[in-house]
Amino acid sequence: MAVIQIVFILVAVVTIISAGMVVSVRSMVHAALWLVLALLGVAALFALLQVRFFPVVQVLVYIGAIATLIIVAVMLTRQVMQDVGSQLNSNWWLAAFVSVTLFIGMVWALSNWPGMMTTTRAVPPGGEDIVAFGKALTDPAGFVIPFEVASVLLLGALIGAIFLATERKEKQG
Amino acid sequence: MNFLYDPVGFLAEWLRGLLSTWGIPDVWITFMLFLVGAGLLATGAMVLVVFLIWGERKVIGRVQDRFGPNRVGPWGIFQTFADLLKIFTKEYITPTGVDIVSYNLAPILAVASVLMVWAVIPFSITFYGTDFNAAVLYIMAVGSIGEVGVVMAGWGSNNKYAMLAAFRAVAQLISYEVPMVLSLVLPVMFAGSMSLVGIVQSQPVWNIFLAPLGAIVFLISSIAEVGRAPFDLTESESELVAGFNIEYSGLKFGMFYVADFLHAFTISLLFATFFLGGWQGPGAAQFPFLGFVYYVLKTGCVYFLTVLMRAALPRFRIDQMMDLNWKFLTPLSLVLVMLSALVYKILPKNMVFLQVIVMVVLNVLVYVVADWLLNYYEKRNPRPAVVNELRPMARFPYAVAQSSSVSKKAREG
Amino acid sequence: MLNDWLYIGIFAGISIFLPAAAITIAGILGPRKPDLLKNSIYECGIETVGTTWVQFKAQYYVYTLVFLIFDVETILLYPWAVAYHQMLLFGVIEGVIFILILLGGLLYTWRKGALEWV
Amino acid sequence: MIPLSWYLIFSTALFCVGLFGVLARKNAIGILMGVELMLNAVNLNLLAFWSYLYAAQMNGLVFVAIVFITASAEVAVGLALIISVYRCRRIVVADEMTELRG
Amino acid sequence: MTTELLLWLIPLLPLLAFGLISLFSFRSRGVSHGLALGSVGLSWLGSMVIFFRAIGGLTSISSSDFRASRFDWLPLGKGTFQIGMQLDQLSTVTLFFVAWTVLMIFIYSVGYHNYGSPIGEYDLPGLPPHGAVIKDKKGRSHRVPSVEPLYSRFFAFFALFAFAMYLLVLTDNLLVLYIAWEIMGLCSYLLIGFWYARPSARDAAVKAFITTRVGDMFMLIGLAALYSISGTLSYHEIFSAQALEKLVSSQAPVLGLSWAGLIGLLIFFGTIGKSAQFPLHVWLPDAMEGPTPVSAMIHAATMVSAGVYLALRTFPLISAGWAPGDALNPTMMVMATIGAFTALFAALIAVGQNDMKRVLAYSTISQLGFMIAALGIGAYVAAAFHLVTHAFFKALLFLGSGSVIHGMEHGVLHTNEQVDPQNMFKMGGLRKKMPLTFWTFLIGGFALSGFPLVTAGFWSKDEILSKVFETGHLLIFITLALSALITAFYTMRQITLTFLGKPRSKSAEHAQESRPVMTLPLVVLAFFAITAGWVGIPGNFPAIGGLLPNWFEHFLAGIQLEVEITNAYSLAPLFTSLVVALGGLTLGWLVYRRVSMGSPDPLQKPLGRVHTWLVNKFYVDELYNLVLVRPAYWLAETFSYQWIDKGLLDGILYAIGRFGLWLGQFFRTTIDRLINWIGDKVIADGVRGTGKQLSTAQSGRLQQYLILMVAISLLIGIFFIFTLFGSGNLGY
Repeated sequence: MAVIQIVFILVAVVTIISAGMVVSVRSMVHAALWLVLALLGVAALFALLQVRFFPVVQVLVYIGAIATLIIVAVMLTRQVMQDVGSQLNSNWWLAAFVSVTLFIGMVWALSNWPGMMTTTRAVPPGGEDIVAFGKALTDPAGFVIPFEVASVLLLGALIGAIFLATERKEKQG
Repeated sequence: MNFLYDPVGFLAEWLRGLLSTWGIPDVWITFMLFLVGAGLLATGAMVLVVFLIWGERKVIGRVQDRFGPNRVGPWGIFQTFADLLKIFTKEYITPTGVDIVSYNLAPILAVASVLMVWAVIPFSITFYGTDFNAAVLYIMAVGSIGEVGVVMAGWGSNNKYAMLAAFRAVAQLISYEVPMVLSLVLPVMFAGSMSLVGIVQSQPVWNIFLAPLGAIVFLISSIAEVGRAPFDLTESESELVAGFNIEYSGLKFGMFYVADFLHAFTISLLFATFFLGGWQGPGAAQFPFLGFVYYVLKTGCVYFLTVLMRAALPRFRIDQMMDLNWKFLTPLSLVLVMLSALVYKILPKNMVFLQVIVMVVLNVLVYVVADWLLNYYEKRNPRPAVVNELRPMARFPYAVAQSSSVSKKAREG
Repeated sequence: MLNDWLYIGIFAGISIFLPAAAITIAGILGPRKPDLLKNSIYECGIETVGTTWVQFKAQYYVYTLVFLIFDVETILLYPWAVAYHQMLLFGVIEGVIFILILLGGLLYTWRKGALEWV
Repeated sequence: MIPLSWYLIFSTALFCVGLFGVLARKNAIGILMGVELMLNAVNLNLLAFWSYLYAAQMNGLVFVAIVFITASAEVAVGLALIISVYRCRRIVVADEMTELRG
Repeated sequence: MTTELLLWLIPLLPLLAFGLISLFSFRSRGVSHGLALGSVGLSWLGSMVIFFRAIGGLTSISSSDFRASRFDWLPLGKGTFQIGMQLDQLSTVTLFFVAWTVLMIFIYSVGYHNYGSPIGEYDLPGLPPHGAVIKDKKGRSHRVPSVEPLYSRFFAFFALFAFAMYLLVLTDNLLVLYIAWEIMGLCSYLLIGFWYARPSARDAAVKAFITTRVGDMFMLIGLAALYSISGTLSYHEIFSAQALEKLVSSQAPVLGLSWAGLIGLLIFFGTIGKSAQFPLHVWLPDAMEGPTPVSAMIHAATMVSAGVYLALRTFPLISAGWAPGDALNPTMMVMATIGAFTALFAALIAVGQNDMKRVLAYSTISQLGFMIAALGIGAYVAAAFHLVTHAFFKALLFLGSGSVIHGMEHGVLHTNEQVDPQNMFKMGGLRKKMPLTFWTFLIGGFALSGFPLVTAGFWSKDEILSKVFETGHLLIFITLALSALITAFYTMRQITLTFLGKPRSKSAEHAQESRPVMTLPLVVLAFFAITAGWVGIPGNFPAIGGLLPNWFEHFLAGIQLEVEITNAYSLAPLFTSLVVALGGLTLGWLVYRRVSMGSPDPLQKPLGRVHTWLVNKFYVDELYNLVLVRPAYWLAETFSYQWIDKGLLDGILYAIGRFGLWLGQFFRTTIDRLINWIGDKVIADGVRGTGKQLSTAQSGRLQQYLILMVAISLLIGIFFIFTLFGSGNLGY
């Protein structure tokens, strides 16, 4: 068993465990911190896929921005956070059942797929070609539309979220 | 290959050869080399901090018309070692009710997030950790890990002031990360690569000549990232309690301190890399050590500049700081990126001189327009005038001051 | 093939290890005499009053939000910048439009007064 | 070398954990965290497929990037919703957000 | 430009103006009316070009071929449905007066809405402007009329209306005509309710809309029947001989009519609705709630004439199988009767009205009745002729009355007096105050009452009368003659009350002449009110006959079979029309010349009860209210809501509920005890538990829904895997 496989298994186990903590731990702040760890694990798995750009982006965006955002939101709503008592709702058992069934079913469905055991990488050793990626993004034959639509999506998200998050001044005045 | 020309490469080759003669498989040799190199580099960085602290104290002392440390050793150079010993032997006071894991992890993360940047910095043509082709974003990402450290520190130490300070710090960090990222688009654009090695190699003409405004934006925002004066709101020791690290003591506190100085030096390194051509200089390609010297010199200048800033500039208010970021730096850098991209594209490729002229002119124009806009905005909605406290005793008797409405208003204001 | 990741991993490990080691050593070196008063929260020098919870401004959320948007933007903006030399003017203009739209978002936020620290 | 199956199975597991979080977590922000986990699993899946099979095209990368962007937009708006609900109703517990009660 | 292109452009320009105004320029009044006027002016230009080309080119040719341009519109079962524009004799003449009146009214409404005057302090959108206070140089402050708040909107609607009217005139098939027809209905609704803040205006708008709907419904049925029978709606295909033959020969299921007759009748109902013939005339007087240009445009010149236009259009269908001279077929009979009756009926009501515009409204109804009656007895050309002339002089009259009202309003604003500026009994002596208006109004009034020889109204009305006389429908002839007499009477009454004598209110004393932008259209229309008649002087008219060629008849003769002109011009109708016109005028003057301030209507005493009937419009509204509206309310409120909804349905539901309760009771008391007695509590608990579980399924909790969603999709997925791919391999 090669070293890299051991590394993978370690990272995967850590990630899964921290993900489990995210969904089960009592204090929301802890959950957020566990989430950070899980995201780091996923970034490491990205890295094991021989890509250079996306692990970094994962850390930058998810840990730097999204996790921070979540922590801030947790802090904002911390007043009413019942940190005592179960953090799972009444029918968590049903959820657990559904999740486990889904897992089993998907693994079973995947296990019948011949391409499952591929070990040869198609990605070049130097990692993904970011230049080609950027060119594809602005290539009219490529992904110009997603590129622009993404910005529009971000704009929409920004406007919507700002609109929601800021107090309505005109109500008072 | 001569030792004097390229000590690092020489040593690396020698070690590799030695190990291979011992019959160790190649992968492990690489591993060990990496281990040794990384260890040396990191340790060097940590040790460097000691001298940084000393230097800074000296400089600031001179600025403030003092001697600074001058007793222990020549020019008081061992002063910091003494402080180090003291801080090493101090007791940890762990307050009750802290979140042990976060509380103890925070200082480590604070240092690590700075230290990890060094992994990708090219110190000379051969002397660099690794040529990582997403290095720019890597630096950003590592910085964002530091934010998590800050949050952990603030939340872990069960203290509302620490919490508030931590959130101020986070707000400051993330806010200034935006113009930083945007201004870093410019070097990446000119270099056509995200690896620092590529960026350095791509600037026989320094980027600061192609994007002076971008350089300034980067400098300001990175100083704010470090959170030292004039942006040291998180621990403004003369006003607030000392910020998110208030509950820390001993070396745990020291680690934040170390992280601060190391970060300050690191941004100087990065500035030199991105905008001052890194190790580029006459003869640097042939004599890598020379390149290293150039690089250290450039970095030193930038660091000296930041120290001077710290000594010279008063502290911002937080709203001023946020306005500076969101209402000036961010739109400015956005516009700058757009215009530079367009203009640089239509410029002829091979006429470097023309490129430099045009880009400088463009930057100056952008700055002038931005400045005009700022004044316009200032005129449009002027800041509320501060009613400054007039001293009743100095002006007229106390009773009058009591009765006079002026001084009442003044006291309220 | 994974050399750079390997190096970065090692470096990360070391840069975690060094401060940790330092802190541990200092813990071993230093005395340890905990006591109730010493371990009480310092706060701002006076007794702790009330819970640790304090109301946070929604302003933090807004800043983080705008930051998030501009941070995610880098995912697309940096590849664009990397491919800058290889692309035609059309591509550059695409990127410029991209940035313009985000600038519009920023201006909206500004006009909405969400950027005011009050 | 690592076979593709490990990635697939791992991302399935991560997905299911996130799903559990979404379905069972009481706190609305917790639900969002679950969603983030699921999206990460999806991303890992996409990137794994891309890296093993389709590294020639850029589709995988673009897809992953778009998923990143979508995730961030989703979390931004979602948290904004939660905060505004909190501001009006002082609740963050999803079970208490029962305006849809039939 | 080719005629075909013009045909398309003429309607489209106003539509363009509508879009531009309502989308972009609604903020700026100047740009808005600039757009509207510009577009309508261009359409007017185009119409004139077409018109002169047509009278150059079309007079010679027969009705079979038109200038037309068509294209396939929507593919249908049998072939594709063509829409297009066409130009034939009828649309040419209609286009002529439509273009003129529309342009004039557009210009007029600029002045009517006081463009350029200040904005009133108390003006609200949806209310007529209350006037604004201005200071002149000497610092004295006057109240002057203020600009309409919804100025731009008004012109937008008007432009849309102009579009619809042009489209209706120029299109070549009944479907597009119907579309334009409905757009007009909409515009009429919008413009009647233009001052929507007045309850009366709102009611009037709704009334007009619904009333015309009744007619339109029948019309739509008729079109559907026509399409299902003949398979087309294009004029040139329907009115071809064989199609008409087919329609005539086939027998309709109802009351022994042929399909042609039935369809004609149904479409004629549309006419009844649109041009306010007897059963459905009630909306038109109330429509006077709108601004006066609207009344002039829609309810005098164009829209109501659209009904007659439709009748003229479908005249070949209506009169299919009918040759001049022989007995009328049922449809034409109906038309003739209704027309004649409406003419008399409305004329009578008009006598009793004091509101200036209402009088004109009823006179409109009665004039339209003239046309319908003429059409009913087959006098096609006479009807068309009267349509044209009537459009001119009625527009003139309305605009004149608008100008009068405007002047009165000015007076009302000047002397803050509480008078209704439309009440004729408060006017008087305006001749000196507003001479131009007076003279033009006089011309219009004489035209309406058919003042001999000079005015257009005389020629057209005289032609109608003579035709009716020649075809020998005496009853109709007498009715029309009588109504003509009354028409002259109330016209003179109106003129006398308004302009002659002494002012009967301070406002009338301070009334002043309107601005040139309003009086100019009056002059132009007055010109046409006189000259429009001279194109249709019968060739065999004594003395002056044949001085001018009877151009109009020649022109239209191409299209339609016509009562051939008998050489011996019978003097009886001529004599009658002379008598009724002059007699009515003099009578009116005599009766009303010395009405003093505050004195009641002189007719009140002699007529007595009848007069109250006239004032109350023969209680038709009340009748409808009693017969239709109340039952409708009753049906909605009492029957549907109270009985069906609350009584029946809720009753059933309550019954079910009670049954359920009773059942629960029963279970709890009897069965449950029994079960307990049996000692089996498991089932009961199980049932209760399941019930609880099921009841929580609708808790509005997001996550439960999610769980259900995921679980169900999971089940479906498993099901598909096992069924489609067979158990085991997934068909990879």
